[in-house]
Amino acid sequence: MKKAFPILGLLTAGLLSYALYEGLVVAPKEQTMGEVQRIFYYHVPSAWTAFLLFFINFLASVQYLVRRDPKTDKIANWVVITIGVLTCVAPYAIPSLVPAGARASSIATTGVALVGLYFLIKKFFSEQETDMLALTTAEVGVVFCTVVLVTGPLWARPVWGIWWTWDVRLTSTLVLWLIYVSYLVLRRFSSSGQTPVLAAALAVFGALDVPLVYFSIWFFRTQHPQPVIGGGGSIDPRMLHVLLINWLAFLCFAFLVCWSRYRLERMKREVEETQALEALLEPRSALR
Amino acid sequence: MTYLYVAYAATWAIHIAYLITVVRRYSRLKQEVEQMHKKKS
Amino acid sequence: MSAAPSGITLATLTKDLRLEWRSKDAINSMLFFALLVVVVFSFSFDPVAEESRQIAGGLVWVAFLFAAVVALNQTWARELRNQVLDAYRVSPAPANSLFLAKAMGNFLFVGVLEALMTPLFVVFYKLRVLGPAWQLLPVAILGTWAIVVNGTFFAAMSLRTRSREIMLPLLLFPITIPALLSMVEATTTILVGDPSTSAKFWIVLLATYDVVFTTGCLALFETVLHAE
Amino acid sequence: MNDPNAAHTEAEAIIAVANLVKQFGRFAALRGVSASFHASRMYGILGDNGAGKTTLLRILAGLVPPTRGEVTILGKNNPREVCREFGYMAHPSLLYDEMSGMENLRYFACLYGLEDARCADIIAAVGLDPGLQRPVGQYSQGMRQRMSLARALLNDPKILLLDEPFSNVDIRSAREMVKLLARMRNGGKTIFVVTHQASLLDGTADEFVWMDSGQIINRTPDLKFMETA
Repeated sequence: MKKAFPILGLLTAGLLSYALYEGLVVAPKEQTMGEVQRIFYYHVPSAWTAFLLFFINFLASVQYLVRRDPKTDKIANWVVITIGVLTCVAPYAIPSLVPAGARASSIATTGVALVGLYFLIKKFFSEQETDMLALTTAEVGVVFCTVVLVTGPLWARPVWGIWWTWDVRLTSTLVLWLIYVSYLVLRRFSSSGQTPVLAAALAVFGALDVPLVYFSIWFFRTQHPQPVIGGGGSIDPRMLHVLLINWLAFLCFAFLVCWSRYRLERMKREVEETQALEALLEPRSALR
Repeated sequence: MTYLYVAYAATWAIHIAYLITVVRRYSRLKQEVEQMHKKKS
Repeated sequence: MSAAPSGITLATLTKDLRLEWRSKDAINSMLFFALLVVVVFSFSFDPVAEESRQIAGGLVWVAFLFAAVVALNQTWARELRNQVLDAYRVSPAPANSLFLAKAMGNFLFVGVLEALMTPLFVVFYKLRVLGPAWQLLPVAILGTWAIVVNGTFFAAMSLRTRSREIMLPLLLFPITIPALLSMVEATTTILVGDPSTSAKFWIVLLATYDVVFTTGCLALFETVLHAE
Repeated sequence: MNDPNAAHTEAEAIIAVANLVKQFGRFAALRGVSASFHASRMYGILGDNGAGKTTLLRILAGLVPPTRGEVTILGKNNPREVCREFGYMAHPSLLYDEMSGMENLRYFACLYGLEDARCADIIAAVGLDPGLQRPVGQYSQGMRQRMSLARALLNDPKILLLDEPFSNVDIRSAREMVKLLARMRNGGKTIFVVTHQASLLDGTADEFVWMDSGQIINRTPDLKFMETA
């Protein structure tokens, strides 16, 4: 097992450099924005990775809260399954639900994928481990979010001459960043023995907040239109190809970072566990 | 063009900074484990 | 046979109001604080009439938010003074009754603060509502509840942390951003009275926000209350 | 830790704890406590500061989850399920200072779904005047302890968990409280009294549980053990 890490590391490094090469050289130059548009190949994959990590954090937190009691655990399983079925059926049954530019099948597949992710986490992570997973994905997610919030303005500056635009996606990412930083602050400052429970509750609240954040800023934008980062609408297939390569590279990189951070967390808890056991055995003569 | 390189550099600066903190926490933990073993043996 | 949960909520609420009415120290200091917030805001933003209508919505709600946070920090103060919370936790009374009573108590408390601050804002900023004024009521009620329900929940959560006073705003503000945005936008739309846009969307969003987070609070409060 | 054989086994143990451990970080408050307690019996829990007495009480009351170990009370292994049968008294008074004793008890009676008449009887039982209008904040420490005891006795609980009920109480009223508790014990209640004034319970309590640095070191029917310690 230990050997796998360096190999994967090398593979990811290779993939990343290949993706960088693609982004810098192979991808066609964007007519209006020119070379600067290539930041797109780092900005968007980082954002997608961050959102995926936060979603995993949400799933892990829900599981931590739900698996404490077998009854709620079963209910949650059924709720997740129904959500999965709904995301499959709804886009076909009610076509109006499908937003412009998205195909019903893509919504269905993402629905199934996310439900699959829930049961994947359930299988591979014990109850205590979901808490470690939640902490890891939150921390690494915040790092990726910081990258997005740094590269965003760096892209807006040359194109629109302003550092910050209240663009829907960028602002939602900022709010998401604030929520998960407050999550990490809560974990650091909590003095209760049950920090994971508090953190899981806040994570669920944070995740409930995301759609509301998105819709409120989306409507806010329609009333005060401002330039949109990355331009919506259709995208040149070759660009999409490079984008997906970059995303794959970043996903592997994120996986490695999460894995090492997870191992660090597990080691930290094992050390704490042994120290606690030692404290348990040696008599507290000091107090006498 | 420079903004492009600044953006790439910034991205990796952030990632590497984070990895450094992880590695430093890892080594501090390793030392603690060694001390515990030394104290026990 | 413990009393009906609603009975307990009512009893807790009346107990809180009676204690508040008897000592009145919290309400007086809070009213004075609200007055200070309004005056300070009025000094720092002293616009001409037309401009004031544009930013008044934002000013009013940010001022309410600060007054609410200081009030919310006091929610559990009385329960902590003699660890009375433990007496409640040992009793068979459901945790949600306590939560609803505290949330409603806070709602009234913050409502009183807003009732004092609003006329002052109108006076200082010479505000006249051009749009449909009656819509301000649902915005105020839904908005205050949005701040208060999450505030009471996070105040209970921050009981378990070291630096309690600073923890509440850190937890509350990021989560409240969509509600705050809705409140500010709705109020501004109503004040400006621009016929093209309407505050309906924001009111619907606020209502959804309230429903989502009230259910979230009721589902998770028991776990957080007992998370010692 | 041998569990000294409880002489009288006619009543089946209503409370049983098995290798209970509670750790706050590295500090081990309880280091593996195993014991069983029977109905209608008064237990004096003695020990120095930091012996884990209060932690044990709070775990029994369901206020604090144990790090490890099992707690079985009245057949249920989660204290929260039998919280109706608990009377809990702690160092702080667990009463609102601005309200009078009667108002406090009336509020807590509502939590348990009891009528107000019950409050007056209980206040009288602990030797206080139900009609006293003064807020609890202005009571003397002894009176506040007795009102807190009244709050703990309010719902006629099967199990009483009292954390130093006699601290700052004058000897005469402390003895009265012990007599009251003895009557309750004879009425079938199980009473745990954590105290530093063990002499008050001498001759009344059925058993003394000696705790030291997180463990039960001995259980004796009387205070003889004290001289040898």
